[in-house]
Amino acid sequence: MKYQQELKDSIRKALPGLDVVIAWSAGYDPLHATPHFIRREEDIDRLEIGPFSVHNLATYLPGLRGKKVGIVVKGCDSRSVIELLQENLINREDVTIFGFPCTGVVDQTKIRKALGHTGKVDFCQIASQTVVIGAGGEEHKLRLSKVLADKCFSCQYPNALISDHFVGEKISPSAQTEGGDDLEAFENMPLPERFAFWQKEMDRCIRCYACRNACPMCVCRDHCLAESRDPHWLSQEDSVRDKWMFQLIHAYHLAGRCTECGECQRACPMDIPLLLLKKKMNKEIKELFQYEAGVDPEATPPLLSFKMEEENIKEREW
Amino acid sequence: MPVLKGKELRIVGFLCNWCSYGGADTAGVGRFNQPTDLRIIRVPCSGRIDPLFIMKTLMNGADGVLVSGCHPRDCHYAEGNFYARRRLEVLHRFLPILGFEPGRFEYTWVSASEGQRWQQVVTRFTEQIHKLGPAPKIAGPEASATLRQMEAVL
Amino acid sequence: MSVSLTYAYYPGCSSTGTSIEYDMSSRAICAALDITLTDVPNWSCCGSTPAHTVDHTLSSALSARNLCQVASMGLTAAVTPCPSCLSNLKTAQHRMKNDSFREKVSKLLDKPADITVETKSVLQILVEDYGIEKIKAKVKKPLTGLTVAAYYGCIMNRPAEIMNFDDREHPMAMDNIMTALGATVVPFPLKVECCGASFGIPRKDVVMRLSGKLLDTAKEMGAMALVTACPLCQMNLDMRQEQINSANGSKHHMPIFYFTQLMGLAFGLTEKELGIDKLCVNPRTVIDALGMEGNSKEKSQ
Amino acid sequence: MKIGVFVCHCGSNIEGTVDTAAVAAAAREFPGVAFATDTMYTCSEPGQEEIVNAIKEHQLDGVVVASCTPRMHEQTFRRTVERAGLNRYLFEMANIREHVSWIGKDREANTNKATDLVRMAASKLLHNRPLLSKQFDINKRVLIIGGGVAGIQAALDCAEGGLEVVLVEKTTTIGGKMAKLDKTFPTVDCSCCILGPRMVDVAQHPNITLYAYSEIEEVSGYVGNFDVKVKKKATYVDWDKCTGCGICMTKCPSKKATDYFNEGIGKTTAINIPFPQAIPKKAKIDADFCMKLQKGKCGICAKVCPSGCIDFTQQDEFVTEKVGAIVAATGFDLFDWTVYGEYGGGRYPDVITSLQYERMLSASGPTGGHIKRPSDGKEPKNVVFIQCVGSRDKSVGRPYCTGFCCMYTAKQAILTKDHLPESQTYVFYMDIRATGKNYDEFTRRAMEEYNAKYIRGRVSMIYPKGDSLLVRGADTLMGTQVEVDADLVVLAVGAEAAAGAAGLAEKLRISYDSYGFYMEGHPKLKPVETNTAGVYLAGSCQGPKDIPSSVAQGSAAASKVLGLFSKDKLASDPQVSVVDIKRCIGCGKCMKTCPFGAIKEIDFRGMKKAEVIETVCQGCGICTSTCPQGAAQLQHFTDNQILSEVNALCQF
Repeated sequence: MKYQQELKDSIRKALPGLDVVIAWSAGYDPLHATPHFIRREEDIDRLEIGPFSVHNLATYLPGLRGKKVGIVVKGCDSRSVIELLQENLINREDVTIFGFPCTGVVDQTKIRKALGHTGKVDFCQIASQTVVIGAGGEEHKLRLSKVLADKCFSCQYPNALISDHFVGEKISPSAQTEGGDDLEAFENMPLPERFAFWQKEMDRCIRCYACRNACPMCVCRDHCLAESRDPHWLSQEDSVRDKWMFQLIHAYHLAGRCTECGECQRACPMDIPLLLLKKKMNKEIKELFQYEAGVDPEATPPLLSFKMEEENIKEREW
Repeated sequence: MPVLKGKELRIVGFLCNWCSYGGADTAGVGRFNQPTDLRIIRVPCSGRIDPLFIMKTLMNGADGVLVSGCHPRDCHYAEGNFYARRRLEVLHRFLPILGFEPGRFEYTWVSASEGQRWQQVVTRFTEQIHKLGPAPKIAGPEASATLRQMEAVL
Repeated sequence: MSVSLTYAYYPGCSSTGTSIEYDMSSRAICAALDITLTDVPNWSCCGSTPAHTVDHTLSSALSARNLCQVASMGLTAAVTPCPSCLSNLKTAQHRMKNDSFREKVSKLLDKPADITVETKSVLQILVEDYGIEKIKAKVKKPLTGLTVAAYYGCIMNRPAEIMNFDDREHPMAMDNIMTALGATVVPFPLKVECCGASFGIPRKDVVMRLSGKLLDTAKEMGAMALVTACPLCQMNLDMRQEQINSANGSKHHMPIFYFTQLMGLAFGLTEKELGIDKLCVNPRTVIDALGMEGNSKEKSQ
Repeated sequence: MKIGVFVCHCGSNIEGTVDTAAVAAAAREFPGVAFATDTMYTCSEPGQEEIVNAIKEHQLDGVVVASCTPRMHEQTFRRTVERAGLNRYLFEMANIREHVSWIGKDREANTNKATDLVRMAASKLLHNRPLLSKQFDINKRVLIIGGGVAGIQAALDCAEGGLEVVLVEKTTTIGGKMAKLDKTFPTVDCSCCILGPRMVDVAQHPNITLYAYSEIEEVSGYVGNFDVKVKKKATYVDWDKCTGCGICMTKCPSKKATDYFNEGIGKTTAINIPFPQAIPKKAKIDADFCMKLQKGKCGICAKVCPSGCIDFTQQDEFVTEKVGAIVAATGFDLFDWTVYGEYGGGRYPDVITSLQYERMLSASGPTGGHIKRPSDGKEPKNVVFIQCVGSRDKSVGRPYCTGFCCMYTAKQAILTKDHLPESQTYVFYMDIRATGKNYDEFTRRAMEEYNAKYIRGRVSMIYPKGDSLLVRGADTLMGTQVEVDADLVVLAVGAEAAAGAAGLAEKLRISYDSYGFYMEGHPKLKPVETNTAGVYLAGSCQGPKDIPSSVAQGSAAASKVLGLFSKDKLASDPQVSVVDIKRCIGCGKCMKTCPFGAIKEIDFRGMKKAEVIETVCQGCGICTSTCPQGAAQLQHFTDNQILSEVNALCQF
């Protein structure tokens, strides 16, 4: 990543005033990055940004409330930060935001599917539009566009929307504005098939709550309805009904808040297409209220406000 | 009590206490005949109705859910139905993604004086649900066992 | 920019006989205003009085058949000069909003009843679709000096929820047209009263009394002539005027025009085109007083 | 929990279409139910005793009554269980009358449905918790909206009872419709002579603050503690200085102003005092007609005013009053009769309304008490009255009976004969509704002693004929058509809700029916209460009323207010929201949505948390459905209580 050094310098300058800076560093193999907590100057050297910087680090912010935190954000991550600011879940003066122009991150599931079971990964090189992966003594060449995350194709916010330090040149958003082809295809399915689809998908859920834990907007943490008896929305049973209901709770609690970072789906070890539900919710909210979450820290979320006369709601016609 | 087979479907209503529950009472006092499928849950205000209650009701196998509150501007709590309108509209548009027909859930406004309107709303909604037939059911263990477990912890 | 108006034209039975001059003059003025009237092919009776007093379904089926014919022309609006026909067509449409009634009607027809066609009277399209201002612009020979009373009859605007045209008690459509033509319109309090209608056959005395009162009042208000929009009203007032005179001892000599005839005169059409000669009470003195006859003859030659 | 279930027969009201014994038998199988029975009249004394005894005998700690709507008897039964030592909230009701037995006759389906409703109630009850009220201070002042006879009565009764009263009147004088009447039925005594002294009492009472020419801008707060913002509209006259001398009126050159008080019969001056007995007797400038305000020229009134009170720059002013109770007494307005094309739709000057006729009959009216036709000023000989104009007529959207028109029409027929002994009156009526004390005798007198000709039938048409009007109608008793030559036609125009009634209802958060009349708490048992605590009704705002009924309601509302204020503190409803501080993450969404500002942010060990102010919370539950963690829970309607109802009903 060409702005990496610039970013390191920028963090180095700011670090004395901060308790921690959250960024990424190399993970357990060349295909994975891992969140990196920079507390001392020497930690800075290990920082790495690039197509493997998949994690939305904003998820850590509410938990670090009260501390002086620096955070490195992709454009999409910055929307989560904005949303957290808007909901007063973090304090602006406590957060120092480092932005950079993001050219897209990979989708590990796509790589896994393309490569099959490879064993240990030895190296990975990304040159222009090609990814070369060495694993099990073989070299695999993949087109970058085949393994990029879906959300990146229609990315409208590649540069951080909010930042204190921005490194590099801002790039322009993707020409493709609609990223919901999977949603559109799904909505063309007959209703009974959709119902069957979700039953099948939810049956695979192992109730690990990785989706929730990865979600930057799931701020209830220890007080999630999923594990509460008062209120007692869900039993602890391994039933499709309860698992599906949990996803509905998650989707509804994100209505008007979800920035579609896709962490829920990325984190899901069972590859359940959870983002579909959120995309649908966002689509309706956008149509009804011309509202998009995580763009304006001063905005009021649509479900926490109202108009006496709603232009787009024709409920009296029923 | 089980649903009367071949006769009724399971329809649940969430009604605000001040307008629509009163409207349903007015319909009763006026002896306005209605289909018997609907079971009413009384809540203070349509603003109290968390859309998740409706999802939960559908997940639990209800064939239809009807919500009714005070007409906009007439809310006993001034603003409850304004919030409700947004939330319920979002839900109404969201449900089809799950595979539920949009008509399984409706929301409307009935005031305490509108006994006749209530009769029409109930009749119309019940007909609509009967036209759709029983809702798809989620495969899985029977409720009774689960519910007993849930009740046992209380 | 004006879009030319096109309608399916349903003349109704009277227009082939007693009110042929209404038909002639309606067609003539519409032609003069560039309004295209296309005759409904193979039209039949609308289901008027004899039918609807006996059986509503049969009566509506007759109207529905004609509406089907209109639909098959590919037109969306039908127009008729006769308020009685219009009333039947509209009543049938109103009844057919009820699904079970419509099914009953459809069974009697070759194809399912149409419920999309809009029905209007000639008077209605002139004021609502064409517009008074544009009519005014077409006037070549203003009817200056003519004092008329506009008489609408009882069913042109009523029942209001079915006819949906003008004010049910105090319509002004014809008044406004006459004013636009340059005539003086007297306030006529009986403009929506009954003329006695088809009681002319079983109870002539009723028509003598009711139509007599209309003539008396029109005269009292200072009208030189009455202007009507209904074949039956016109017939009672015009053809039976002498009977009324002898029954009531009155001496009326009041021409009873169709409003379309007066429009035609003002547009400079010939008396022949407008069937002026078909009127029973001779309008000669009234028309001559306008001093326009010579001109219009000249023009037609 | 040990629950007792009592299934009420309500005589045959429920038992007629519900097998109550079967419902009770089924209930015995429900979780937690220890006792179930059917009973004849649960609300009767023996019925209540049965509950008390069963609680003691079976050590019940929760009760379900399946009977009528909770809106009817919830309070009754809560007191019953309290008598037996239970907390009043360990009680639930299943509405098997209004929602079951009265709306269908299928006994099997009804019994099944009633059983379901009992199951729901029992399931919810398992989650009920004892709730206790808090006491809070109240502001013993009352706001009365509307200075008609009902509002005046309520104001005087409250003031006499020692309360501070704020009376707000929309027009420049109190008196309302009654002040416009010449005489009242059935005594034919002078309206102004009865009302005048009471109006003076209002003006002079030390406990009453009168805001005339003012309107309610905003109402916030709750029973015991309302904040009311009053808009004092600009009169362009400093009322502190105006003595009501009326010199300005004699000199004002703009003499064509609409005379609202006289219902448009005649004109008045741009600056005017509506009538000699006006309270307060202060002048106001009608800006629409004032030459100074319209064109900047004139100002004569300012020159002649001996106390120098004219102020052309005056603006609307706002004052805030703190009160503990509100009485709405906003009265009625007349139906706009011009929709009746058959009566000329307003085209004939000699067709007038009954209220215009009152002004004509009044000695202080614009004609000095002489009956004159508006068209030519001549005395009429034949006067025709038409009743039910905008009453009992579905076609104009007014299917209800106004109730007092029959009586005032009889009165006007009598007065017509008194004023013009040579006259003949005709009354077209549908039915005569004379149900008050001495009322029927009165209409009889109109017919028998004053020779008013009553014709039972509607008028189909009025049209001018020569100098007079021809009124044509049906005489349904004779089966004929009748035509009457009338010199003057008086329409008994019906009452409708006052203009702006709906807007005020929204501010007061009370309900109104489809005609705009305010809804009483219960049609029989709570005639002057509303469903909003601390807001009461008096007079025609609740439905058309004659003077005695309006006065009675004024007094009734006053007694309700005095009763409310007889305690120094009020008990708050414990059905309020409570925040579980452990679950709260301090996101503040509840505070954003609370319509009452009843949730405040607190600091708890350095963390932000939400806290409900119990006495401000009104119990709507918006916060509960807003809070994602389920930390805010509306007591008695908690998530678990509603979920248990859902689970009881929908078992997959």
